This record gives sequence, C-alpha cells and structure tokens, in this order.
Amino acid sequence: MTDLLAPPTTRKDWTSDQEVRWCPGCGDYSILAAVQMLLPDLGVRRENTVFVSGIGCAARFPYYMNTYGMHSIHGRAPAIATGLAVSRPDLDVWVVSGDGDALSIGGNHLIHALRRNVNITILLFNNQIYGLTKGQYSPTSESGKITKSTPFGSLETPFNPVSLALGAECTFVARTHDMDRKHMMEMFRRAHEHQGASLVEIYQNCNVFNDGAFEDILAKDARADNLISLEHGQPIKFGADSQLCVAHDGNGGVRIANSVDVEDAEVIVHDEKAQNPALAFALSRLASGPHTPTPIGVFRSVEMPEYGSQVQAQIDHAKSQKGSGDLEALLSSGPTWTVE
Amino acid sequence: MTDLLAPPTTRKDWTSDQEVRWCPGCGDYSILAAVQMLLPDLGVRRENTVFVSGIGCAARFPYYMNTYGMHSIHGRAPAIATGLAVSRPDLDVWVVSGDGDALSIGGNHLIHALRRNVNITILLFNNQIYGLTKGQYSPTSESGKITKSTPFGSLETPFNPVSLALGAECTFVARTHDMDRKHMMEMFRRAHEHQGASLVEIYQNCNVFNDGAFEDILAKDARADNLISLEHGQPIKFGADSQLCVAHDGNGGVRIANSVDVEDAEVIVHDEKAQNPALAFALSRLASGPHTPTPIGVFRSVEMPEYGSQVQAQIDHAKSQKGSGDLEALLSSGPTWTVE
Amino acid sequence: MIEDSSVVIRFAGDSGDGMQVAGDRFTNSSAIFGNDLSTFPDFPAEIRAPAGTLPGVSAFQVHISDHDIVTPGDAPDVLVAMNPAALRANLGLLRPGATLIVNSDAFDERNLAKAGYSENPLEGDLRDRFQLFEVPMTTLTIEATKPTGAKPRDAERSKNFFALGLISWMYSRPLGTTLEWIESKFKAKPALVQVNSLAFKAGVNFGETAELFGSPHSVKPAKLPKGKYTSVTGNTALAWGLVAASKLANTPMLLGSYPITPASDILHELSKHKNFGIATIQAEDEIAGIGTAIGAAFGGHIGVTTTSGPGMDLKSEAMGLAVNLELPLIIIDIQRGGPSTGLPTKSEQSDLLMALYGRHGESPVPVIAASSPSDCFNCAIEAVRIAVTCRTPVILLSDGYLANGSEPWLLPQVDSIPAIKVEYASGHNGTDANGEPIFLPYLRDEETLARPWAPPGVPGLEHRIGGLEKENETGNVSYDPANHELMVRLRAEKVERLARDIPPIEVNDPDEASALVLGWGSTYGAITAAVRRLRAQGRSVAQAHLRHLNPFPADLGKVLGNYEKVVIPEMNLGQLSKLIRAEYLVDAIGINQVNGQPFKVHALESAIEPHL
Amino acid sequence: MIEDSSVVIRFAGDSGDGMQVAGDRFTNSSAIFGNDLSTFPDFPAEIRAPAGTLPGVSAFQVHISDHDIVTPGDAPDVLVAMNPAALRANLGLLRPGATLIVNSDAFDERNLAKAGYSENPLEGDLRDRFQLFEVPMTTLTIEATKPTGAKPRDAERSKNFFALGLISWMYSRPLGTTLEWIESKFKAKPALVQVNSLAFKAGVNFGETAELFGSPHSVKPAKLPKGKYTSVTGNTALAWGLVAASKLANTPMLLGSYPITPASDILHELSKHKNFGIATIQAEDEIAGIGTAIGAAFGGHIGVTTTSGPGMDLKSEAMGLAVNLELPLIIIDIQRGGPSTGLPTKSEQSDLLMALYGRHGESPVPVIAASSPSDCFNCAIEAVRIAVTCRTPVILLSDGYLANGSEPWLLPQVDSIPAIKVEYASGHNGTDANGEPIFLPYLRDEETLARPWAPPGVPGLEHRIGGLEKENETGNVSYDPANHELMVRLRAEKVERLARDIPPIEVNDPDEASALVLGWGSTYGAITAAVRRLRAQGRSVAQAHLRHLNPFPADLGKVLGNYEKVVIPEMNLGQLSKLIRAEYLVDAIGINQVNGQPFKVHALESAIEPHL
Ligand SMILES: Cc1ncc(C[n+]2csc(CCOP(=O)(O)OP(=O)(O)O)c2C)c(N)n1
Ligand SMILES: Cc1ncc(C[n+]2csc(CCOP(=O)(O)OP(=O)(O)O)c2C)c(N)n1
Ligand code: SF4
Ligand code: SF4
Ligand SMILES: [Mg+2]
Ligand SMILES: [Mg+2]
Repeated sequence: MTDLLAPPTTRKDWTSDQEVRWCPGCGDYSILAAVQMLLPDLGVRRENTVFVSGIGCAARFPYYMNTYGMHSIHGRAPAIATGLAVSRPDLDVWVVSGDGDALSIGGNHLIHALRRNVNITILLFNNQIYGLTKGQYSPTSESGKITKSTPFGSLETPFNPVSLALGAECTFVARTHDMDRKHMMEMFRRAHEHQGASLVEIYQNCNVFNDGAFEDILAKDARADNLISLEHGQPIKFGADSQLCVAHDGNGGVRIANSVDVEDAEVIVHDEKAQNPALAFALSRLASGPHTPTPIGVFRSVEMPEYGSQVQAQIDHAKSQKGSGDLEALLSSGPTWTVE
Repeated sequence: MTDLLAPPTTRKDWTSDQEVRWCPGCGDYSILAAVQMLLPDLGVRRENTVFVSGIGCAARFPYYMNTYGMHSIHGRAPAIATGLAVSRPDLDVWVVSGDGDALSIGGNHLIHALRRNVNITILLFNNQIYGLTKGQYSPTSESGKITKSTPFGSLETPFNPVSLALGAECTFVARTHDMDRKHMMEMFRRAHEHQGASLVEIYQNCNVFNDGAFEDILAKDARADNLISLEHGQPIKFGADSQLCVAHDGNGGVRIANSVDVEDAEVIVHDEKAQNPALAFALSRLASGPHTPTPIGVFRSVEMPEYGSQVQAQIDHAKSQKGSGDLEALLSSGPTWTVE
Repeated sequence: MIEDSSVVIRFAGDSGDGMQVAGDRFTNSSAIFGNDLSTFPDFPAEIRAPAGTLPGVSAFQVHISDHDIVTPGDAPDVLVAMNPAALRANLGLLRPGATLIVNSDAFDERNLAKAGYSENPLEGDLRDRFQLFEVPMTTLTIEATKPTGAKPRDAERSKNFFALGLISWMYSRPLGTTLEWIESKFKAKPALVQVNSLAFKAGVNFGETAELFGSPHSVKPAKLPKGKYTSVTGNTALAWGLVAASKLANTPMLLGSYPITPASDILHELSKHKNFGIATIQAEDEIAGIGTAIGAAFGGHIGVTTTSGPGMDLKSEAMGLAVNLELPLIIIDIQRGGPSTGLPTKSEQSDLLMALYGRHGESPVPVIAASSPSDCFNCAIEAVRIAVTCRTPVILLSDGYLANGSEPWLLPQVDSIPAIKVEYASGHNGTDANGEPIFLPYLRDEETLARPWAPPGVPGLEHRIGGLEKENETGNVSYDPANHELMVRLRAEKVERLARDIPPIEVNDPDEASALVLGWGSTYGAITAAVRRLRAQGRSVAQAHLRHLNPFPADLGKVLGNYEKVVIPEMNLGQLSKLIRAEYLVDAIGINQVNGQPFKVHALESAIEPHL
Repeated sequence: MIEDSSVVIRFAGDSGDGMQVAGDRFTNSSAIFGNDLSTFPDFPAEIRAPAGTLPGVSAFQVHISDHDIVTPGDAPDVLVAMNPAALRANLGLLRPGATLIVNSDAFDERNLAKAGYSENPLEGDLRDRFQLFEVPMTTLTIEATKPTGAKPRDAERSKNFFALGLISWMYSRPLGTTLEWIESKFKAKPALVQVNSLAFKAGVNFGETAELFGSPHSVKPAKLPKGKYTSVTGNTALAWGLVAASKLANTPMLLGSYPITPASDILHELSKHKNFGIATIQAEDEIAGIGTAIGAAFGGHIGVTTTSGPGMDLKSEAMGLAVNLELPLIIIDIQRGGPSTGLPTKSEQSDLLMALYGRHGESPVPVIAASSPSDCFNCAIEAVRIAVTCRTPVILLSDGYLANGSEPWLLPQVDSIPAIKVEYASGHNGTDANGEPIFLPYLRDEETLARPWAPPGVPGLEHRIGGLEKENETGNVSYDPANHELMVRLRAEKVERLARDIPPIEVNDPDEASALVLGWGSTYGAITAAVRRLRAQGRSVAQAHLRHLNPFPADLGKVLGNYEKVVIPEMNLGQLSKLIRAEYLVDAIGINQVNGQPFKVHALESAIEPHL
C-alpha cells in the first residue's frame, strides 16, 4: 500500500544483512535487484512489507529482504500469505515462488488464491527446472526434457502459467523476464498496485541446471522479433520495424501475421481491462513455449472485489448490526434456565 | 477400450448388488443410469473397467457399479487413477468426482492429470455444493452464496471448470447435465473414446442442499434459449428458432448475438479439434454461471500423445535397446573388484 | 404419577424422520425443567441411506435424572421406533421389560422387507419381553393436522412432533418450551407452526386420553449447583471457548478450516460470530486451512484450525513448520473412527499417538483433551492460553461423542475467567557485535523459553523466519551441529516446562484404593459412572482423569506410584497406556474398545472389577 | 614406504571445487585396490552458498583400512583444504599431529575475509600442531595443463585432480583406475580428458619430486571375504534392491515420487532402469507420489514411493488408505534433520515414531530400517517381501548418512536370493447366502491374515474397496460396531504375526556381558566400532541391532531380559528407547545425539562406558 507519509528509502534499506546464496550468474539476482530498486519508489514502509515464500532457490528470496518475511514450506506460501493478508490488510504481502513450488506441489493453493482474489502479489520465478533439488524437470519444462529424473525425456505437456492463471479467474496476470530490469520493475509496480491477487510470471535463467532456456526469445538479437510487448489500448505490433502483428483470425481467435498482410482494423487492440479473460487467454496461446514470439506485459488487469476487505466488511457489518461481541450474551444465546 | 470380442452386456450386468444410497431425487441417479446404460454400448468388459473416486456423495459411485472400483480419499482419485492407468493400459479407468473433491482439495491432482494427458475419463459431478458434509459452499458455488459455513454469503469467484481445464492443457473437455440422458451418454462415449485425459463436467442437481441451481438454464421451458449446443464444424446457433448465435467480436473474441443482426460468415463455426484452445476457452466464458446461455457439448477434443503409452514406450524402447534387465549385470555396472 | 429417579429414552427412526429434533427438544424441556441430563446423538454415516433401511436409522438417546449423571445411559428404558428398521437396529440395546413405542403405521410389508424382517416382529414375542405400545402415529398425525388443510404427505412429516408430544406427556414435561420453540423456529412458515404444534398436542392428548399408558411418570429436577444453565454440545462449547479466548486475549482470531465430519460444526458456529472480530476462511483443503492460520499467527492474530483425523494427517507438515516458527497456533482434532475414512460419524480416541508423534523430526507439541461437552469450552481457552504464552502450536483433542453430545452447563462467570496475556515484541532486545541495538527473534524468555511474538508493522523489528533450522537468538539459518542439538532440546524443554503450570492431578480416592482408573478425553463420563457403581457395591477404586497429555502433569509419576494397579480404559488399542508405560515403567492395564461407540458403563464396570 | 593399517582422509573445498569427485575417485581406487573402506560425504545445504564462504564448504571423508572397518572415522589423519573456509570449517575435526595439505594459492586476503579469518592461519601456530604442507595447487595445475592450451580459468577447475593425484601418490594408490575413469567420463569432451589427466599426473609427480613429503605411505588390502565387490551408496543399493525385488517377484514396479533431498537419487537411479520394466513417475507432489503407487498396487504391480521427512508427513493420509485397502505398498523414508525443513542434507533418526504412529486412527504398518549402505539392498527386498506377502504398506527407513555414504559390498549371488511369491486371486473363494460362488475380497489367509490381491482383469472377481470401514470377508462398507472392532484388531494382528517370520536377534556377546547396546539403522557402524574399542580395552559389552522396528522380533523381550542394562544410542531424543520401555518395561538408557551428524566412535565409546 502506498503510504504518503512513508519516509524515503533507498535500495540499501531494503537489503538484509544476509549473504545472498544463489549461484553466481543466476537470474534470481536481477529479480532481487529489481524488487529492491522498486520498493523505494513505491512509498511503502519496510515494517509493513512481508515476503512469504515456499521452498526452492527462488524461495530464499525473503532472507535477502530487510522486511518481515517467512520462508515457509514447499508450495504453501499462497495459503499462508492469504491468512496473513486477510488478518492484516495494513500489510503489503508478497509471495515469491518457483515453477515447482507454485505449479507442482503448490498448484492448488495458487489457483485458489487467484480465484479468491486475495490481496497478495505473487512473483513466480519460472526457470523451467527444479533448481534447489539439483535439476529435475518442472511443470513448465518443455516435453522431452532430459533431466536427472527423466533420462529418456519428460512426457508431459508443460503448463503455461499465464493460461492457467486466467483459467483460474486471476484478475491480474503479467509476464516479464530477468534480463530487463525496467520491465520487471514496471510489472512489479503494476502488480503491487492491483487490489486483489496478482501474478507475475518471470522468465528466470537457471544457469546451472537449465542454462539458456529463454535464449531463443531473450538473446539480445532475438528480442525485437520475439517479444510481443502488450500495451493496453494499443494495437499489438512487434518486430524491429513493427513488421509483425497480432490479428484476429475471423473465427473468434487471434494469430500472428505480417503487418503488411493485415489491415489496421484487423490488428488486435490490447485490452487488459476486458472483464472477459478470453482475449488475454488467446494472447497467452500465441507461443507454446519461449521459443517463438511470446507476449510479455500485462495480460489482464481487472477490478473485482478483493477477498480480505470483504472478509473485513462482513466483520464490520456484523459489529455494526450486533455490536462487538458480548460473551455473556453469547453463552446465554441458547436455551437457559436457572437453578436456585 | 472397445473390445471386439467382449460379450454383450445389459445395464443389469453393470449394476452392483449394493443398495444405492443417495437422497431420493438426487441428480446422481440419472448419471449412474446414463453410465450403466452406456457401457453395454461400448463393447467393453466389466473386468477391464475400473471406477476410482474420492470422497463425497458423487464419490460413492463405484459401489454401485459391478466393476472393479476404489472409493479412495478426498481429492486424490486422479493421482491414484494415474498410477493404475499407467501400470495397466489394458484397463478402462474412470474417475468420478464432485466439485469439492475435484476442484477444492483435489485441484492440483486434477490439473496435473489433465496436462499429463493420462488415459482416464473424469466425470465431474458439479452440484455447486458440498453434499456429503451437508451443505457448505464449493469452489463452483456462485459468489454471495449463503451456506452453513458462509452465513453472510461466500466471497470468492467460482471456478468455471471448463475454463480451468482448458487453462490446464486438457485435451478433451465437455459439459453436459443430469436432465438429458442421451446427451450425457453421448458425452461419456466421446470422453471414453478419447485417448488421453478427458473431463466431462456434469451439472448435477443436489435437491437437498442446493436445489434448483441449474433451473435457470435447465427448466424445460428455458433450455432451448439457454443451452448452446456445440457441434463440431457447425455454426453455433441456438434458441427455439436458432434466433441466437455466437459471433466473433472483431477483436479476437466471441459474443452472443441475435442471428438476424449477424452475417453468416461472422457466426463462429465450432472447431473442437483446434489445437489452440483459445476458441474453446472463449466459448467457456460466454456465461459466467448457469444462469444465462451456456454452452454444452464438446469444447475441445484434440489428439496429443497419451502419457501412459509413452511411459510404456520408453520401457519397451529400453528393453529393446538393452534387453530386459539383467540383475547381475546391474550390480556389476559400477566399479567392481575381486578379492581372492 | 410414578416417580422415577432417572430414565433413558431413545428416539429412533429414519434419517428423514426428524429424530434428532425430537430428541433435542425433549432434552431441552428436560433441561429447563431442571433435570440433570446427558445425550448421545447416534447418526448414520454422512450420506443418506435409502429410506427405511438399517443404514438409514438415526437415533437420539437422552438420559434425564433427578441427580447428577455423567453418561447418556447404557440401556434405554424407553424406545420410540418410527419404523421397522429403527426397531431392529435398536432393540438389542433395551433393558428387559423396557417400554417400546412403535409407529404401527410404518410396519407394512415394504418397510418390513427393507428392514430385513421376514415376519412382522410386532406379532412375535415382543409383547412378552417389553411393554409394547403400537401407536398409528402417521394416521393420527395426519388426522390431527387436517384442520390446517395440509396435504397428508406434508402433514406426515410432523409425526416426530407427535412422538415427542406423547413422550412429553409420559414424562410430564412442561409443554410450553416446545410450543414456543416451534413458534420461533418456523416463524417464517406459519403453516409449519400450525402443523407441528397440532401434531405435538395430538401426541400429548393421545397419551392423556388413550388409556393405554397408565399414569404418567415424573423425573424430578436434580439438585444441581445453583446458577444459570444452558445445554451445549461439545462443538458449540468449543466454538464458544474459542470466541471467549479471543476476547480474553483481546486479539482477533482467524479460523482456517476445511469441512469434515464431525468437526464442521465448529466452522459453522464460528462463522456466525463475526461481530466478535472472528474471521473464518473455508480453505481449499486442510493444508490451506492450517496455512491460513499460520499466516494469521505470524500477523499477530490467534490462528486456529479445526479438523478430524484425515485432516490431521494432511496438516502434519505445516504443524512441523509452526513448531519451528515457534508461533502460537491452535489445532483442533475432533477424533472419529479410523483409520482412513473409517467411520466418519462414530467416535474413537485413536489419534492420541498421532497428536504426539505424527510429524517427522523431533517436533514436540503440547496436547490437551476435553472430557465432556462443556469441558470443550474450558479446553479451548486453555489451548489458546498455552499457545499464546508458550508460542507453540497446541493440539486439542475432542471426539465425535463429545462433539454432538450435550449436557447441562452451569454458565461460567465471564468476568472471573483470567485474561490471556498477549505480549508482542515492541523494540530491540539485543545488541550486535558492534553494540548496536538489534532485534533477536529467537531470544528466549528465561522462564518459559518462549521467543518474542513480533508481528509485522513495528519498525526495526523486521526479521525473517522459516522452516530451516535457525540459530538460537538471531533466528538466522544455521547448519551448525551444536546449534541444531541445542534447538532440538530447547523446543522439547519448552514444552516440558509447561508441566510447571499444570495443576496437580485431582485423584478421586475416598477410601485409599489399591487400584487407580486413569482416563483421558470423552471416557470421563463412562469411567465416572462405572467407578460410582463399583463403589456403590462396596469396592474401593480410585479415579483420575488427564486433561494434559503432553506434557503430563508433574505429579503423575508420584500419583501412579501410590497404586498397585493402574487401569486405563480407552477407545483405542492402548495409546495412553503406551505413553504411561514408556514414561513411568508402570505395567498399566488397558481396557480397550474400538468399535466406534462410547463405553457402556456396565461393560466398563465389569472390565475394571477384576483388577480391584 | 610407511605402512599404515588405516587412514582417514578428508577432502574439503568450496562446493564448486569438485571435492565429492576427488573423494569418490580416491574411494574407488582404494576399493579396487582391496582396502576395506567407509565414506561420509558431508554436503552443504542444497543451495550454493557464495564461493569461499563457510556455508559453501563441501567435504568428503573416506576411511581406508587393511582390516574390516565400519565407520568413516572420527578424526581425519589427513585434511586437504582447498581454501581458507574449508580449513576453518574442518580444522576442529583433525586429530592432533594430522597431515594438513592446503592450496596456498587460495589463501589471499579476499578468501581469508570470506572465511572470517582476520589473519592468515598459515602464519599462525598451525605448523606446530599439524604437519602442514602448503602447495600452490592452482598455479601448479595451470602450469601443468598449459600444453593443452586451456585457458587458466578453465584449467584451474582441474585442481581437484591435482589434489587427488597428490594424495594418491601419498597413499600409493594405483593410478590406472583414475586415469581410465577420466578417460571414460569425459569421453565426449577430449579437452577435459587431457586437462584432468595432466592435473592428476602433476599431483602425483609433485608428491614424487617435491621432496616435501617424505616416503609415501601404504595401506595394504584388507582380508575381506572372497568374492566380487563393488562400492555402493545407500541410495543406489536401495534402488538396486527395488529392481531386484521386482525381478524376484516377477512383477512390474511403479515408483511414484516427488524429488526431495536426500531421497531424490533413488528416483534418478530407478528411472534409468526402464529395461527392467520399472515405470517412474515424477508426481506433482508427495501425495500424488503415493497415490500413483497405490493405483499401481491396485493394478497388481509393485507400488513404491520414496521421500524424506516432509514428504512423509504429506503421505500419511494415503498410507492410512493403503492400511485400509490392505494392498502391498512400499514407502521409503530417507530421514534427514528435522523438524520441518530442518537440515535437509544432514542425517537424523527422528522419524521412527512417526513411521509407527504418524497416521490418525489405529493404523499399524510394518517398519524396517537399513543399517549400512549395502544393507539398503537387502532391506528393499525385505520390504517388498513383507508388503507382498502380507498385503500391507511397509515403511523402510534409511537416512542421509546411509543414502550418500558408501562401502565395499560383496555382491550377492543373485540366484541364491529367494524369489518373492506373488499370488493374485484367480477365482471365487466363497459362497453367498444362496450357495452361489462369489468372490470375498477380504477373506483372510489363516496363517498371515492377508486378504486376496485381486487386480482388475479377472472376470467374476469384480469388487469395490475403499477407505470406509469394511465388513470382514465381503469387503462391503460396514458401520457395525463389532465388525469395526474386529477389523481394527485383525489389522493389528496381521502386522504382529509378521514377528513369526523374523529371525531371532543376533546378539554379539562374546563374554556374557551385563550390558547390551541396542541400536537400529545407520548407527550400526559407529556402535560396532565403539563396542570393538571397548572390548579392546577389556570391557565386556553385548551388541544387537534391530532391522525390524514393527513388529519387534519375537525374542526381543527375552534377549533384553538377559541384561542388567540396556543402552540405546540413537540420533534422536530417544525414540526406540520409548518403544522398548513401553513394550518391555525395561529402563532403557538412551544415548542421544541430534546434531545432524553421525555418532563419533569415541564419543559413543565414552557414553557407553559408564554403563558397563
Ligand atoms: C514437501 C517437500 N517436498 C519436496 C521438497 C524438495 N524441494 C525443495 S525445492 C523443490 C523444487 C524447487 O523448484 P522450484 O520451485 O522451481 O524452485 P527453484 O529452485 O527452481 O527456484 C523441491 C522438490 C521439499 N522441500 N518439501
Ligand atoms: C481429507 C478430508 N477432508 C475432508 C473430508 C470431508 N469431506 C468429505 S466429502 C467433502 C466434500 C464433498 O463435496 P463434493 O466433492 O462436491 O461432493 P458431493 O458430496 O457434493 O457430491 C468433504 C469436505 C474428507 N472426507 N477428507
Ligand atoms: S541452481 Fe539455478 S536457480 Fe538455483 S541458485 Fe543456482 S542458478 Fe539459480
Ligand atoms: S446430499 Fe445432495 S448430492 Fe448428496 S445424495 Fe443428497 S441430493 Fe445427492
Ligand atoms: Mg524452478
Ligand atoms: Mg458437490
């Protein structure tokens, strides 16, 4: 929550005294930096900021933040954060999770936190691998992936976290990547502003167990043609010379096209505020993995009642109706009789 | 699996000797009947058919089927069925689950079974309530629902099971309802035919704790105008006189329109076989609950490699490459030395 | 008027017949009339069985008395059976010569067959063995309610009120209480008020005029301690205890729970009391239930989670986290028949060892257990008190029998319940290497070994905690072997020190017996009754009942040492016995029953007797 | 040549320094050379700490000997320290006068600071306390590999091979084994073969020519039983045992597992052996892991799930289901430091009580534990044997120390391992009320009380099972109190009867001691070594080690009765002690250490001694 009276802070204020223990070169560093550089901008207070995580490399994040924090158990951070956010609406509650933590063991808590629209900001560090346990495939690993647990290749279709979140009624969904600090900061800022559950998928390189997973789209010379930057209200064009665009396909869907082949009216205008998540979903399906042109930015951002404040509203309403609880009256609310 | 040599059976052959213990009037009866009437048509064998369920009213289903069956624990049926289907590809494995069982406690197993595309047929009895535990709201209950656990109204946005399944990469998704036996049988038949994970959402009336949840669209006189029946390759029109249709909205989405207002070319042609699930998803969003025109039928049916057969293929391949395992060779596969 | 000193009445019928309501109303007017009483609702499994079948039978047993009683009674004196299945399922329970009132309308061929009777038992020797009264309740109810214009199919539904009326006459209950209740309960549907009232009165009148039943009986009010009473089930008392604890601690409460029989009613009850500042979350599963409670505890609220056996299994990993976080947390397990799904509506005490050891690693947690429906109130407060003082998860055990059973409860003086002191960390409590003031989240209280409770919001107290082993005092992650050993032992010691605050065991031993009967949990009533009977026969026997199962009261070893024999009745295969044997090397003798039912007093009596 | 009868060498460096490889290779050539040996890889936490810091230190300790040994040794005779942090973290372990070989290149200011040294320890009194050798390993490695054209930054990475070469010279190891291994390991990258071989040889040559080290030592081959040996870690042996069991049972196996330290390697190993017909599923979580295994077991395959403590918590509900289903299932827990996330890479024996009681309800499960890396092979087979014979889930306990430690293993004669008899139900086994043949899925074997295993596919045997209580024999859902009691007791009895098949305890008691040291699990080596030392000092002490923790061997009570004192060392707060006390009312004396480390032999020795 933006707090007008919050004293100005610098990145250093948000840095804890614990040594950062990720592998040298890990994408997690730049995400940490983005968060630590953003928070001073947000006008928030350290003491009102909490990072809750599960287990994984990503999940060590809270230790490095000079805020309140909890490094909980594998997959359960969204549930714990929900309890915290509901009971303490005065706090900014962030969840940091990995693709295994959030989408494998924690998938159920994630989708429920999203539909519940509780006011938490979820950063999903997607490196398409289990880092901490040293390199098994994850729910976002591409099919056929050879890892320690799949020496002959993995067999499942990966989740697309954006699609899954939209299918789970998420009111704010965005995607960014660890190579673009500015974009990350913008996405985190937007997610933080959102009242309700927000999910930011961050493509994050694990240079030890899955190096180069996002090379195809994030290599310096690949970005222009492979990152489809979504901007609300703008026609979706991309490529170094905007030579590519996203157009409708005439049967209720969207496709990537050459701008020259398509009339301007047929180019999709991005509408992150559409109540209906269908367009956002369609955009999320443009690429089936980070190898072909892939949208980044805010897919969906709609206002819906936030869970915690509604819980509080019910409490306030009950108090205003019945007065704040009278214990003696409660105990006598059933049939009573007196023995004399 | 259809078995050409299977002896002909009748509904009675599929009926166990256990008394059916649902409340009189419960929608579960007609679903049971639909299944018991369909199986003789499918040319399958009782001994090769297994029903696995979790816990809930719906989950009592296996007891009533004269097949192999397991009434397991709450939410875990998809995982158990996965183990069974992978190890025994010769079996027909059905999962029966409720909206609480599949979408609340079991949500994670469900979405993973779907993306894994394991060959199981999941029947999701959606009565938008917890029946067995006597009437708490479920993940599909409409917001604001007053139940024992929400005396002041529930606060969450419900899941749309079709949207969620599509977001989870499900290769076969359909919807039907307990008032139309023929339609149910057709959907179950299609789901059974599908190689991979198939999910059929069944609107099911719980006349004790949530009576009339689907009245708005299923009342005899409401159906024509409120059920949008999806047929592959057909323009999507509905209403007693096909006066309504689903048309594209010009920005990559779909909308409900009056047929007279729309040119034929703008009416969406249903394509359940589209590899891209975006259209199916858009259709799933036409109604936000069973109160306005709602699609039923097969949303998506695409062929993708099935998990169990791929597991088997890896085993077969390994055997053909290395011969079926030699234990002595395995034990000597590391460094060995001999003490004499 | 025939005066009885006590009577046990059992209402039995189909699940749809409203027997729980009838029993409940009878209980109520008896309570208000001033009897002591104890009830035992005996549900079928959660799901409805086909009407008229044995699995569909639902019963409610109530024991009313003119003196202090502690159980719902072994063998009913009166059975009301609304159909053949209800008769068949309950006949075996009756004492010889008991009164048997059947709805004769229901004894048609179809119902007899459904109950598995090949012949009509009413035509057999029942009349010789019992005082049998055949009453065409359905017909009489329909008849009586005709004036309202109710359709017979609807009117028929009120036959439970007819039965209630009849029994109310038979035991001279005041009628007003019931009529008022009908009035207020069905306020919204005046037609139902009429039909139910008429049916009830018809039952009364039938007793009065039918000249079938002889004189009515009476059971005088009991001489109970003076004061204001109410009648509560264990689950309601537990919910109220939680509300009270939140109030006593002046701290908001958050319940995170997933519905499960027989614990759901606590969620239902608490969700009504939002005006006490209590938030309830119906979570997506039991793990999220405890997860949200942990989140709330971290936020400085009182985090509670409620469940039954299968849910306890699922919560175990998160409990271990709470042990490591050293945060207050209340975990309530309403035990039911296990293992696995087991017998969801039946009662058992088989989760004790799980409560103590059901987590990986050395993961000690205080465990307490309630011994009667109203004791659930006290135990809820005690659980919160321990959790908050000691910064630890606490497990409170109740069971299905307590959860749904009820008893009169002398309402406590609310003001006299000691407040629960909640102290949050408010400032720095240490210095770093350079002498700068810092906050040490794992600096311990010397007395209790509790660490500070430091919810977010206080500048300068920012800190991170987690499930990895932590350095004592600083709370930083530590892999140091000696520190781990220290922390393992500190966490154990913290729980053990609680024994200092546990009052000495109250041993009831009027005549220096040589055998002690030791119990815990819901068996309190049955054990007490059995001990009374044994003493009435001149046997000397001592009795003690444990509320604290971990740690044990400090004087338990000494107490056990005073007796030649220690007999431990439990509704499990000997779980407390195992703990007592291991701790005190006492050759405890177990009396074990695991059939989903509470002990019968007479069975317990005869099982204890040989050891005296 | 100086002859040593045994030596303990510890390689320590940064996580990235390849110390595990160096240790492993040294072990390997020693094994092939014929020494007896025991290893102890000592990892940092799963995640990489910053290079050069204390939390990043990774060590590998190996004990080689010319006689039978059982532990990796308490105090290293030789420490190789690749940087200041490695020195600092390990110095305290060394025996006085030990050999200390440091990579002097790494002792620059930056590294010293990272390790928290304010002064260079090499300039302190180390030289007086130890035989200190400063070797500029980085420089020498870069120098030696120059001919290959490798960049210094790359070449530097081979310094572990330099260290290995030096130690190999020092202890006269055969060089061929290592060179061959390098050749085959890096086959795909010939440049690496060159660099690593050159570094290794440079290490050897440095020893030979530097005239620093005096004569090389030798440790003669041990006189071990004749036969073919290999060297295995516990996790590999366990995986192979599972493969063997599947083969012995002639039944396909399905492993459902979710990765977790230190159990993941079993998943990794098993997933390589698909040609044995083994399917492995990396499930979405631990619940699905056991769920898929239960599904496979229902399908007639051998269902296995592997995990560590936190995963055990999560599996408990499904284990209870398997208890009720009475299906074979193998649950493997590689214990680690707890509670909660605890110390994932450290070792502990603190899950024993959870294995026994970590589920709601009366939910008995056989529990066995492996005592050495190679014993994991036997125990895996034993677990499958019990599960299949008795139709029950079985818990097999190992721990982090066994999982990663290795020892020479005399390969068993594969043909001589008895087959595991799998019998599926094949036809009707009862008759209904009308005398028609039917299938009774819960009709029990008279001897074992096992029910039939009836996988789908057989006509006429269709049946439904589930977690609700079932009627004995028919398996139909039953709420009958007497049946529940019967089933609870039958399930308990079924497990207890296993004791009949457990061989009598082997007590090692050469001189009729009055005290027995009783152990279980991975402490076997340390206890054995401590007992040997005590005996060497003329003390008499008896030793026994339990593989079966539930049920206990039938003769355990009798054996315990033979001793005045029973001493139980455990890496927990006294879990076996608790069980022994409760079961046999023996005042067992616990020796308890919970610091994540295996027992030191000398510590154990002095802890046992006072009780003799
Ligand atoms: C209950 C439980 N199961 C398994 C583990 C082991 N584990 C820790 S982190 C992890 C996966 C990490 O992957 P991800 O979430 O993608 O995080 P990353 O390390 O890649 O950042 C696993 C399986 C655990 N700690 N707890
Ligand atoms: C672990 C566990 N938690 C909770 C329960 C209690 N429970 C049984 S069924 C059920 C929900 C049933 O709802 P649904 O799946 O919608 O099935 P329905 O009864 O409506 O058919 C719950 C909460 C349980 N049996 N096990
Ligand atoms: S293992 Fe991968 S994700 Fe983890 S810290 Fe190292 S580089 Fe980063
Ligand atoms: S409670 Fe509802 S869902 Fe369950 S059996 Fe009754 S009507 Fe059907
Ligand atoms: Mg990851
Ligand atoms: Mg439901």
